[in-house]
Amino acid sequence: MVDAFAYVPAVVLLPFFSFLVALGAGKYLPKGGAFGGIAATAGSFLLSIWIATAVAGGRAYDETLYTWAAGDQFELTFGALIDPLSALMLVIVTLVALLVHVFSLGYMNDEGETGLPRYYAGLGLFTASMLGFVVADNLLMAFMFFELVGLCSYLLIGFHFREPGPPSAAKKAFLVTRFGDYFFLVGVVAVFATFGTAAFAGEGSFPALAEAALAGSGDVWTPGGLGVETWFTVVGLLVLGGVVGKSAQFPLHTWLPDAMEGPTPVSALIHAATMVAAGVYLVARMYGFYALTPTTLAVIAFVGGFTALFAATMGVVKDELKQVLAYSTISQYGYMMLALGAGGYVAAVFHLTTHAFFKALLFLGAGSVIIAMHHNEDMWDMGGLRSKMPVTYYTFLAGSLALAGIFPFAGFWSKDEILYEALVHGLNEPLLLGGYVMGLLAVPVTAFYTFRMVFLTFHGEPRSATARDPEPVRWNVKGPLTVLGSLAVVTGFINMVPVQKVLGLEGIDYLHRWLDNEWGGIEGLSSHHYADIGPYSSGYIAGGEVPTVLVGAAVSLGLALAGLGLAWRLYNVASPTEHTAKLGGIKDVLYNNYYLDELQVWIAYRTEDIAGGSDTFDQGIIDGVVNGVSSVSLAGGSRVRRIQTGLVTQYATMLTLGLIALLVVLGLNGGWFL
Amino acid sequence: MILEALIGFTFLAALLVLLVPNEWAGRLAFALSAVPFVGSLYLWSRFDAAGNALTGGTIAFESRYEWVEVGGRTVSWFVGLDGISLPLVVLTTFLVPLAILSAWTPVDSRQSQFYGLMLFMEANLLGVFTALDFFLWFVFWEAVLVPMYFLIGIWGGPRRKYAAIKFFVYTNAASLLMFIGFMSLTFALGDSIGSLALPEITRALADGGLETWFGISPDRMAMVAFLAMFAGFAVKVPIVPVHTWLPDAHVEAPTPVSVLLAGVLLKMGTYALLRFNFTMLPEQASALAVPIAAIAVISVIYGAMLALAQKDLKRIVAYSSVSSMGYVILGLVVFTEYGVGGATFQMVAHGLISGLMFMAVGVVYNATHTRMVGDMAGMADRMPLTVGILVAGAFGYMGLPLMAGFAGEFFIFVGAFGAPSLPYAPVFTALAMFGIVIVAGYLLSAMQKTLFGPFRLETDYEVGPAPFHDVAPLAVLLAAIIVLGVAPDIFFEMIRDAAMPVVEGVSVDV
Amino acid sequence: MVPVQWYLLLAAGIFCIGLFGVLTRNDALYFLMSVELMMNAANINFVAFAWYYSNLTGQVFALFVIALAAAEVAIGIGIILVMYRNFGDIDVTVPTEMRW
Amino acid sequence: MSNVTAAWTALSPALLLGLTGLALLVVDTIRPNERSNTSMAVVSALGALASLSVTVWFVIAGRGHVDAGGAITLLEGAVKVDTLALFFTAIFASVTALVVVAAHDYFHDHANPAAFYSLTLFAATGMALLAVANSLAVVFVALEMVSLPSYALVAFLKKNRGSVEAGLKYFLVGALSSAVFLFGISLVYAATGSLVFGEVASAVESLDALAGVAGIGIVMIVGGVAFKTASVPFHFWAPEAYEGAPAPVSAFLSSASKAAGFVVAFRVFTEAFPLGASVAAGIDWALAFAVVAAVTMTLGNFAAAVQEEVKRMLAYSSIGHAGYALIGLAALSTGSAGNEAVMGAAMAHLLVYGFMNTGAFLFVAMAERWGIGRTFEDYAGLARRAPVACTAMAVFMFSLAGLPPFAGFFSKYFLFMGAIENGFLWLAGLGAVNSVVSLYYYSRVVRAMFLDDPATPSALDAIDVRPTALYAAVVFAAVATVLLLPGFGPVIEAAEAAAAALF
Repeated sequence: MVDAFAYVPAVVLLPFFSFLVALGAGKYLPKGGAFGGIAATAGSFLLSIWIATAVAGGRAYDETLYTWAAGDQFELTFGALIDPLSALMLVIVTLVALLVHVFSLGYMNDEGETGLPRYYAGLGLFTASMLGFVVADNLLMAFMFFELVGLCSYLLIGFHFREPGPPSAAKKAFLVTRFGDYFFLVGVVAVFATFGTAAFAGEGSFPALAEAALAGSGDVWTPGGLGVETWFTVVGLLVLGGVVGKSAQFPLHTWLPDAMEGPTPVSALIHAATMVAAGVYLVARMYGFYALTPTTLAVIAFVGGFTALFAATMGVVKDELKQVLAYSTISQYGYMMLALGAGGYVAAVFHLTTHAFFKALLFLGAGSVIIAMHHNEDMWDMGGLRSKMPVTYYTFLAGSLALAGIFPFAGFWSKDEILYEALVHGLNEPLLLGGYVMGLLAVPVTAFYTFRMVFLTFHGEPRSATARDPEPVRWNVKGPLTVLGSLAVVTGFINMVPVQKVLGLEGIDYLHRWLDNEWGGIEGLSSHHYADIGPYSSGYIAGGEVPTVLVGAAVSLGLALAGLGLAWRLYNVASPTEHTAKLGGIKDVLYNNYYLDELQVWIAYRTEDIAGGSDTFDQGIIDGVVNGVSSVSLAGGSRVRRIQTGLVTQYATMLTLGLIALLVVLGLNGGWFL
Repeated sequence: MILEALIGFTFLAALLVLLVPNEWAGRLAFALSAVPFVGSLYLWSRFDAAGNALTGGTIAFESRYEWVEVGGRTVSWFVGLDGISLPLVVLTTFLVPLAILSAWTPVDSRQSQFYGLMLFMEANLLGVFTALDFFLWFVFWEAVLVPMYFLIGIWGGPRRKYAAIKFFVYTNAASLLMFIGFMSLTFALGDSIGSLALPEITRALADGGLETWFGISPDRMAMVAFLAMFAGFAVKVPIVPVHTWLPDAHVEAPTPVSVLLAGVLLKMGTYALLRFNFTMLPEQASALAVPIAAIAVISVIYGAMLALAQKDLKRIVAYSSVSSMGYVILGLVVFTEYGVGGATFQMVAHGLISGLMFMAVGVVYNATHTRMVGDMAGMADRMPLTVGILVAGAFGYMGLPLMAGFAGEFFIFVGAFGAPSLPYAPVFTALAMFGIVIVAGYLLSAMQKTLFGPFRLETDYEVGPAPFHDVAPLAVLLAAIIVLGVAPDIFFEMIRDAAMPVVEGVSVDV
Repeated sequence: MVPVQWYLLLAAGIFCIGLFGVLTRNDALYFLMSVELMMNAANINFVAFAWYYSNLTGQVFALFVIALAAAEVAIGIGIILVMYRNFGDIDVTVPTEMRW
Repeated sequence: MSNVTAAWTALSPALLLGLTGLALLVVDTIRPNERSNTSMAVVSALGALASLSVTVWFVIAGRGHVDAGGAITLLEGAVKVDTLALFFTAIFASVTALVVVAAHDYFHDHANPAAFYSLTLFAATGMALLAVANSLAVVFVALEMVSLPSYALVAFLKKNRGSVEAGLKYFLVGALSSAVFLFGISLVYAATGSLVFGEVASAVESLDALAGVAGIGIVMIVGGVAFKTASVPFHFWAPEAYEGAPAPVSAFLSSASKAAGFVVAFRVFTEAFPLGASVAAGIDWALAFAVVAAVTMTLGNFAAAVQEEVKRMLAYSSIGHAGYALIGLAALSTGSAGNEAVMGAAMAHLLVYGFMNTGAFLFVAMAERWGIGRTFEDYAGLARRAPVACTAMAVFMFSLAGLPPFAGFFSKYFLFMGAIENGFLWLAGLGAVNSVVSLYYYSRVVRAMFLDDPATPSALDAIDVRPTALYAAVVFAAVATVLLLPGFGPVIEAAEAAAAALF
């Protein structure tokens, strides 16, 4: 049989070709090249499935496919690394991308948008870049596609470039993430300088080398006699910079809400499966390196936990549908970071998976609502859509339940596992425990703003004419919603660890086994290996593991329900009111996102002031000196010419004086007068 | 012979174009300028050099005839190529036809003189990159000034005369400083050299041929000469603080001239730095590594900050060139394979990208007759194709992966970060790398203000899609940038081959 | 028997007198005469030292100088003439149209 | 006997010039009408060219070359024909040819141009004689033979106040200078008892009490040389003379007459006062020349940078170039290997300068012929109406500024190179600074012609004629200026050979 891995490049290239087609011939194609994109992503999806099955068949793939620059110092190469993690991610990305393409038929084409070829070209390139990032077998290649993802987000967020908003949002998205990527790039360079390679997998990979170096065997370059451990921590944090930027972690999260300027399907793609996921995926990808540096892990965990809570609080007061979802995204990725920091590698990947589905679902649902509401996103103009658009409602509800982490929806399982990991590992890790606490506090808030959103949108009385008579949506909207809705319900069951632990049913933690190379994978890239090298030891409360599981689950579920209940009381009424007044002074702070955007704007302005200052300096001082030299010499020239008075007698005088001077000089020099 | 043919043909082409009537000049010049390009491709295909031409590597297409004997030193017509010069020759012959094409629209008077001078300049540039004898090289080096003076002075903007004379005098002063430095060096070499051929001088220096000369000890002499040459070339590059002629020249110069100025002329400076300072006097270079690296970093950051403050699109690109050249200096001074090789690669990459940027800005200017950020908005609405390419080029400038710029910059960074010969290399590198954030800052905000948003134009001109012969060169350049970015090794391989001897310090074989 | 150094001093003295005349007189003719004086100072040297070294070079050359001085005067007078025609004066400080 | 005649033929370049001068007088007496202008020009041009070709032939044949039996001396060693002499004779002859050809158009409406041609030729004869002089006596006679016609030439336009003023100033300063020069000679004679270079040299070896006398004399001779070469402090005549004189005369003086001054300097100071002996006697004339050179180039260039009139700018620039050429004497150091190089470079520079500077002044002559003004502004947009001539002028300007691909580049840079080789870095550096300044003002001319627009559309209507001979002269000078770059090899080699013969 033909080798599935032979088609790994095809997975990446198919969407790329759809990009070329849409760009080149899109305007001659039906639906502006949509079908090309759908076909390409469908193809990639199928191939990914096939590859996943191949991995399940006990095989893995790690090949260098193309040498970018063959130096003697380092070889810079492109390659594909297929292990359980990347295989899973491939399936997720391709699936979401496919559904988004289909949905776009309804959201873009049917809405009569212009510039569709550009749109589908962007989607295609976006998907291709993300897939390239997923299969990357070394840090440099990962960085390259990471950057291309950034470019695509710029292009798609700024899709409506004729309006003032989107271009500025796009600029902000690229700039903020670029700021993070700066540290990432320094990290990449540092990795090369330190290890001479950036490969993820294998004996010669930099995690392996790092492990060896820490074990004392094998030496690596470190700047200025820095300790190996310290230096690895620095490198890890540098790479983390890119993650914080792309995965919109505090303090570089500000670009993400603005990114809502982009078309809704794009938001779905960005948030669920591609750009924002990329950051977390990167950490998971090189987890073998991070696991070696406890400090980094602790920082990751704390930042993640903080971001989870911090973003959730901001989601509470937003009025636009997509804004709420945006902050929920930030918050959810905070959870994933918390998991990774807490050594919950599997938990993070788990949440990445479930979140991919339910967040895509929520965004597409929101898109469907937005279609219905004629692109009015204000939830206060909605209400009572439940009866008008049942499909959207029930799928959206499923997604919301998952997001809120209500048993037994997908989100519950993954979030619960994250908190569990954070708890058991955090008991003797203060920083980690802090992350856990914040994560826990975020649970009710999440549930609250989620259902505030649901109730305001679908329940109660319609609060506007359009809400009374919304525009119907077609199959191309409902289809994807249905698929994702069902996934949001069931995905959780791939990894029912609590059930396993409580009931002692062995082997239903499929994801664990999957990521543990139980079926196949690459040595050194398995969860238990990470657990081995990881710094954490588990502690339990309430005596023993099972109680801990139960308590943890109960607490988080209880908090979630509490939040839901509050939302129910406040907003599940015929004509809800804002209630934000109760928040008092905090309200404004939350409305203004803790004034972080203002802070960044302030920084930008100060930078421009410095630039202006240096420009004045350049023109005034530096160039002034240059021009000054010329004017001084000209002035000197006009002094000199005055010697030529025109009076011949004075000429004779000066001539004589000159001659005498010459005589004196030579006389003294030669000593004639002695 | 083939190199003589190449240069000679270009000179004759210049002469011919000077004589034809204006209305033909553009097309004829374009047709003629295609020939050197094809020729350089042929050179590429037949390229068989190994190692660095100055350090005893085999020189491709070498040819040498004695010319003048002065003071016991022979000056000869001595040309040849190695892995460092060939890419620059190809770059030159590739950019000139495109620049000529981009001149069809803006240049509307005295065309035959314009295109003749362009070709005359190309011939001299080819000479600069192929000459292997100091005086021959210096002849071409100085001869480039003459056409440039006219090109800026006649067809330039409102302050063209000021810009032209500033460029002319400033760079010439620098050349004189460099000349004195280098000449003292050669005379301090005494009888260990019998000619001014660069390979011979390099070898003599490597063999420690410097003698005490009028009471100047060899080390002192080498250091003084290094400083004089560095200062002289720094003006050409240009690096802070001797850069101020560049923005003026760029802003006043017509588009095609800016293209060549940024694309090729600046590379003369870095090329000379590599050939003279870093190949001939590596010890001094690494002794001064820290100050030079500091200057490089300052050029990067300061140039970027200046670009951030500009309102004129051309000025923005001009200052960002200063910034990019800083990377090149950093790459050169670290003496690693990726550093020096990357610097050379970056010369080519930046040549293409800055050429593209200036060309694209020029196309916009042809339509709007303004380059001020405040004067226009939403150009993407009226000239989508041009803007699309402009955006692509801008991202190339920001170092987007899989475009040439990223390759060059990454090579430099990865070569510089762990460089053993440069103290605090990681710090310098990391500081310099911050340039990629600032460049994104000013390019993105400039694009947002001018290209996107609702269409608005202060000057009253009808803006429509640009003519084919304006957009075609942009597309070609973009394609070249992407090809180089995806497959840098097509140049980087030969560059490494020629750069390694420099890295290892001048080797003493032959 | 006068020692030769005295001739040297005499010549120098005459030369300085002539130079003084050149520097102080604005009249073109005085100027000419002063120059003649300086030249003759040189002649004194030539003749004196021709005698001192007892070779004829100096004496012969002195004759040449006298002839050349005459030629120079001839040219000079001519120029002074046209000057008078154009400027109506032979004061050498009058023509100052060209300067700086 | 035949030996003697053979020796005499060595003087034929000078003799040819002189005979042509006489022939011109004859022609003038035969055809004293205004149409004689052409025939005069033709005759004198032919004479100059004949002399030039003979000279070149001698150089190629190696006449007087060290390898071919060495220099040829006549008249008890008072006259000496060697490569140096031939080299400079070539300069004089070619400049003369250019000038007389150009003069044909310049004086087309002059009442009686005959005098001009004969005076020019006689002056040229004097220069040729100067080149072969091997005795201070001959030097002085020849010098006067150059000067006296020059005075007359400068004041040639008798009804033109400028010309007369220039002539007067030139004459007065010249008379004074030659008096100083003569007194200097007399002092040297007093100290050494001879006028023939060789004997003077041997006497300088053994100066005792008379060192001071000789020293004063030598400095005064330096002064005389400075006058001829228009160097500080004897330069005062130059700006006025060049500005006021008819442009062809300016060309002649600033190129040929200056070169004549240098040939004297080179010969006298290397053969009569060998550096080693002089320095031993406490007479470091190289120092004097270094001072003079430095001051001269600086003064000339900086003053030229701020002129309004092109002609006067050229006058100052020619002072500046005198400063460059003086490096050839200033940058000498006893027994240094680089002496030939630097002095040869100076000679080569003078040759190249002969073409480019003459060309520049002849272009000014053309402008005067057209009757457009004298200032930079008046040249604005000239290239539109006279592209060929302006291109030639641009060539001269850039070549004077020392830019490739023109001969001035090589000569100037070899000069600096020689200075550096002898360790005179400061002189080279100063020269560099000055040539930057010079680049500024030379490019002002180019800028006016090519970059600026005419003040008024009708400003250039004055250009109605195409003076053929002037064009021919200018274009020829330009071509020579360009071709001397690739053909620089023979020039510099001849120059270095000439210099080598002196040490």
